[in-house]
Amino acid sequence: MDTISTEKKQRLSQNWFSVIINTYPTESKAFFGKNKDLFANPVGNTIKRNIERLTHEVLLLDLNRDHVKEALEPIIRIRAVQEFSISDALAFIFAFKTIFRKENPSLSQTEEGRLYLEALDANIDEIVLMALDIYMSCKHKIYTLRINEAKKHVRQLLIKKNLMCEVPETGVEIIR
Amino acid sequence: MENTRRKFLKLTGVSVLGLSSLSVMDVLDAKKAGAAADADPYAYPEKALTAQRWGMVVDTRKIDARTTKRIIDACHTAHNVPDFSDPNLPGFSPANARHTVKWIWDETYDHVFPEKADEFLADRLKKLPILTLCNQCANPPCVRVCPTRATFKREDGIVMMDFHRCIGCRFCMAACPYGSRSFNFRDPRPAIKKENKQYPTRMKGVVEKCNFCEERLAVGKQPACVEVSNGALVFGDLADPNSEVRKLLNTNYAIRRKQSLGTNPSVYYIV
Amino acid sequence: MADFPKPKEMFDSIDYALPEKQWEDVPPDLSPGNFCYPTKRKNLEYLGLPANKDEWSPSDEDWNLPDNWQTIIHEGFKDLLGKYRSLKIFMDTCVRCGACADKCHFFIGTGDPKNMPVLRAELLRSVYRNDFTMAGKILGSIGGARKLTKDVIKEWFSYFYQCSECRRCSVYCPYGIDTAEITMMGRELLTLLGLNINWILEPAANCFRTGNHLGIQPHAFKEMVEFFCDDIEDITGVRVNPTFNRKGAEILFVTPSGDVFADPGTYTMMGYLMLFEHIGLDYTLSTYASEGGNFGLFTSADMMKRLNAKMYAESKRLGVKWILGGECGHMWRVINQYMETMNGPADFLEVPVSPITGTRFANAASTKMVHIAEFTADLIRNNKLKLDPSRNDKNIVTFHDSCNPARGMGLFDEPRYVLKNVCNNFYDMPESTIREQTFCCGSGSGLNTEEIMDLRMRGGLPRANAVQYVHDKYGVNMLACVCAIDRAALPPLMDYWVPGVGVTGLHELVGNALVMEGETERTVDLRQEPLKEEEEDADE
Amino acid sequence: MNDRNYIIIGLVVFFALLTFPVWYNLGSASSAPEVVLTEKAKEAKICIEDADFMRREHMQILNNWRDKVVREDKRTYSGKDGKEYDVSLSNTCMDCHSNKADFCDKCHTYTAVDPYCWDCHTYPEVTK
Amino acid sequence: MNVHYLYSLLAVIILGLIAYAGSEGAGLTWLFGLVIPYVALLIFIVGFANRVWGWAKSPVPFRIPTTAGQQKSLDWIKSSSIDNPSSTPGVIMRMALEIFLFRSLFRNSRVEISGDRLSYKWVIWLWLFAILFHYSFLVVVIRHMRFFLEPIPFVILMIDKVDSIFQVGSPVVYQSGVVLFAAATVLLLRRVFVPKVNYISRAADYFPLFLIIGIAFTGIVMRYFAKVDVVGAKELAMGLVTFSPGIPDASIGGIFYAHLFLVCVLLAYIPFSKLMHMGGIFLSPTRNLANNSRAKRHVNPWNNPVKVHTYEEYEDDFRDKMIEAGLPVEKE
Repeated sequence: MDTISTEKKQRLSQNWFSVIINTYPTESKAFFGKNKDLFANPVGNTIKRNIERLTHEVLLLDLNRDHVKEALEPIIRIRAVQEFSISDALAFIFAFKTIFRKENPSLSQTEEGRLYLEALDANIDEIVLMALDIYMSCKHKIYTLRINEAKKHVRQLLIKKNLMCEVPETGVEIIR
Repeated sequence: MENTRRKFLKLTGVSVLGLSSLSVMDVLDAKKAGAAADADPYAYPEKALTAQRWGMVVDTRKIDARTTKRIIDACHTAHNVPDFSDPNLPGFSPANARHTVKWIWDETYDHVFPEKADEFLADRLKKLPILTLCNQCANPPCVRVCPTRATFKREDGIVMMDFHRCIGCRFCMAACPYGSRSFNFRDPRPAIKKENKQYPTRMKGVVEKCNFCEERLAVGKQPACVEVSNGALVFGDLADPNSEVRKLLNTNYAIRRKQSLGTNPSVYYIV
Repeated sequence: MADFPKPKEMFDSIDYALPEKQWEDVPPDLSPGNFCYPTKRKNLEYLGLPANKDEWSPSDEDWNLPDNWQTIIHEGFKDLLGKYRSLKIFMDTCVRCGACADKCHFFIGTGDPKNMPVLRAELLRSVYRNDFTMAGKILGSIGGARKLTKDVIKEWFSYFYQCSECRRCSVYCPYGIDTAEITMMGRELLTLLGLNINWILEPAANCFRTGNHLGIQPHAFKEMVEFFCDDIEDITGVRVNPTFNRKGAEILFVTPSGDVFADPGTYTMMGYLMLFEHIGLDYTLSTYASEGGNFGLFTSADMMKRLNAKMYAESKRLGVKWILGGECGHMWRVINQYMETMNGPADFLEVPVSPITGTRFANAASTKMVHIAEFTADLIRNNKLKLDPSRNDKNIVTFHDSCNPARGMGLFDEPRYVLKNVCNNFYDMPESTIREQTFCCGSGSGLNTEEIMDLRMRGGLPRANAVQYVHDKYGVNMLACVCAIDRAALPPLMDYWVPGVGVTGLHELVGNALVMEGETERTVDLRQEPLKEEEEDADE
Repeated sequence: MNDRNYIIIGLVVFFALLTFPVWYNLGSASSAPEVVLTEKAKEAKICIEDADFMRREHMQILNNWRDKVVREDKRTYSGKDGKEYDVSLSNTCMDCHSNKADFCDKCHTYTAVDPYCWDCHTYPEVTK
Repeated sequence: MNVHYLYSLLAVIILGLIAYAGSEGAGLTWLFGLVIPYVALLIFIVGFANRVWGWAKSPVPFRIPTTAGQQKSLDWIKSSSIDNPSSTPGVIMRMALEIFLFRSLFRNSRVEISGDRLSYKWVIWLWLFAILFHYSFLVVVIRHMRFFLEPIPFVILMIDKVDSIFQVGSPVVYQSGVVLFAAATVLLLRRVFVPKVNYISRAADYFPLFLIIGIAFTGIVMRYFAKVDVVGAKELAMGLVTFSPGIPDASIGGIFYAHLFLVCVLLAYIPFSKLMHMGGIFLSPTRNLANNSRAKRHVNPWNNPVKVHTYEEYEDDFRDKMIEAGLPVEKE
């Protein structure tokens, strides 16, 4: 099965890409999916570029975790800050199982093919787990950023040192 | 999306139908009010001369300078061909004096038949004025290059020009290996000495050439040049073995211009 | 995205369009994380704005609007239409051509169609048609009109606080329709109902009282600046001596308080101080007008005017000749487009003339306020500064055009000129992402609050993506800017999308490169980090 | 506001342009031209088709005529009255309607129609 | 599914049929030929003036041009005098480019990577069809002046001649009509098929497009297919503009009244619709002002008086702390 043609790979990644893009509202779907401007459409272009790499990696039965991570991370990074729940954000990865089977319907009829499918499914499961890690690290990052930002405003410290005063709670009189 | 599209097309279709039905109604009205719509009101003229492939034989033996001039005059008068050589015409300058328009003209043998201009050519031929005109090729290169189909080949073999359509691009002039086409660099009207009211003129920027007098054939007349040639020019159907041209070619040795180019001219020369 | 398809359905739906609702029928997402915290009552009251309730949350079902809320909005709208021709024109002329649709960084990052500028404006426009036009009254929803309901108010709140007023859409609009203007009007209307966000009104209230957003009291302000002086002495061996509230100084220097207060703005502040000391500028800082930034711009014209008034008042009191302004985005939009109109005429000031070069700033002849980038560019041009750009060699720099100085002023070449003179490695980002087409940091107009960090990351993605490009291509590791909000908002943005890229103000780099009179040899930069990375390695 | 003056001027200019035909035609109201028929035409009573049809369709007919003659060599047209006509602008139409200036040009000038027929085709000259 | 275009399409068809049936069937030619045109023009003029005056009544309190180029600051920095004008000539230039060439719309570009280089592509389709649409419409309108002027001025004749320069057919084909019809159709299809534009489009967006397509369609039909009496049409038009209205004796043709009626609907519709952008574009404050408010004072007529926090109040709040910190104070 290492002889999957480039053409087929393209089709697989194109379908996978469509699955992701279909998780967005109709109006943005067309924008994310079709606009090829690297800078005007970073979401679509990043996903497209990396899903191609990911397709290539997932089909190699001997999974190279570093390569997978490189391709997976930019996609998850984007989806982690969009309005998805974690399951919604990562569900697209599982879809590859179906995509691949639809593209290769006869594979399950031979013993060799079944073995390949099994291995592929295992790959996908592993990728999902990796995605989960990445997703969590992204979320973690966001929280860190939020905390840092809050910390940066060291107002509490200043207030403690009596360097700063706040607007009093009953400020109505002051206005007059 | 698919849904939207279909519904859109359907509705647009209906509306276009709706709106165009208005126009259809009007057209029908017009038809009813106007011509009898059932029959084609247009017909071929009854008296017309017809052929499968018109052709001409030029018998150079019977031609001298006087005949030549008579023939050229007859043709150019009949078709309102302008003569730009008059220095009194508006727009004339020595530089454009050679912007001549010609449908039929005389040339020397070596110009007409460069392939056959042998070293020791008969003296007679060297001096002979040879009438030259559009060859009405069976395989006309000018037709192929015309972008507006202003030049086209009729079923009877005549290579025709629709002056209405000519945009003056002059591709046909470049394509014609015989130089049979002329361009009106200036307004031709003032350069027409005696206007033939029966035939239109051309306008500036239009190409023109011999049309085998198709307008005369339509009324049952021989071409103007043939009529005044005293038998030096013979005109007829090349596809008909009994025609006069075929008889003539049967009994005489005749040549055609630049045959090697494969244009298949319809004008033969008996030398 | 509640009814999100599961993998199988997703695959089946590749060529299938989900049933669409039209935008009027899609409610805004007001779940936590998708809205800025509403303002506290005390801020509204302190500023004398309508305040109707105590603690509330946009995620509440019922917002407890005042009984006559419809009248309030209607009258407020009418008032604004009478005051602003821009609003009327922008309500009437949009043809919905869609040119702006994909120009908004929030749309690009979120894909939410209501973030298309045309729809953001349409939120207001639909109500305008219903209330103020004949066609809307007759044709109703067919004419694109809709009744003002509580849901519409929620929608306004959601989307007018998802616009950073960056004006990028306005550049592409054939009629110059400026969504920033529309957002300001929308927010002003919401404020009439007491609906505003804390991140805007608290700084505004603080600024009103103490002169700066952070509520720093005068003595603390002075102390903070003196800390910088100590740091500068440590780094350069030169003691700088800024003055405060000094009458008779030639120039009043005003900068956003973020520069006094938050990294990396503080380094920029150090840069200013070093520069002024070096050229011997006769200037003073003010604790009263200690804020250049103006959160009033994000609330209403009146609030903007109230906060801005201090600059002229203080310059008049101190008797300075003119005002020099630090690096700040919305501060400069206000100065360039509003200040003199609101609080002028500034006839007690003189047309700014650089005391060092003698250059007369004719472009500031009326406002009497000069941008520090203009000022420094002029100094460099006249060879008044001794610069050693190699001190910035570890920085490979690109420049982020902050929205307000870019599209509300046109400050493009001055900072670039300065940058090219103070550092050796400068690369611009691709042209469709800089200058007048620059992408917003995603946190402007009072949105740089931590509770919407996800949204900020989405909105900043287009900017980060362009930085990523020069980061990959030229190894860019420093993003320079001339805006305090940028200096606060870009570090987390870079941290998330392009780790390894730092953020700096223009004058931090100037401070690094500036060879001051009597300075000792520098080994560290203003951040107290080694000047060269190799040295760091050697130390270890 | 001084820009209101500009706005008013702008509006006035716009409306003046818009109503330009009113000013332009002021006092020179001319009625639609009447076509003049030659004696010959009057006698014939009917053209190749009836007058109303000719009024609307003559340009189309001429366009058809030229294609028929030049490209298909069909030179005879059976008119409504059953009569056969030679398909020719100069020889048939202008034979009857020999008064080009009064017959053709009047309406053509009135409606700014400038056919290029006469660039090549001849018409009977007016003898004054 | 956005069904708004259905309303618009149906409305235009019904309007067309009303006029056709009304004139042809019911013989109401006086209504469609004389009364409605006058009424429509009146509505247009009053409505247009009213709308523009409504704009004029509101002041421009602030100078808020969108600056799309380098400001004028130091002498040696080249400023962008058109995209960021600092003076009236620059503004006039900017407005002219905006109005005549749709400059802002032209700014659209797309970036793609080819190899390791960036390439910029103009995404000019919207601009192209918009400009084709507007200019062909303008030519069509000017060309129609031949029906309203007698004698016809040379300029109109020239434009007419140029517009039919290819001399195709008889009556000769006007390019402008074909282009108008095609460009309007493209703009319509764009609204239907481009998802994001479809999403923002409402009946008010489709109606004018269908109306203009309908006008172009009826115009083309009556010129080339179901011909009408042109002399009659001009007679009617001349009657209208010389205020001696009358219906010519000979029937002009129902399709003419449909055409005329749709034009009247368009005229009357303009003041109440987005088509007012033809006036609005002149008054957009982000385009028609110079970016010079730092150099020249701009006056706001309603400059609201506001409550400010004065220095005195400030010092009262913090006097002790200021003195302690060694900051100068006004009152000891």
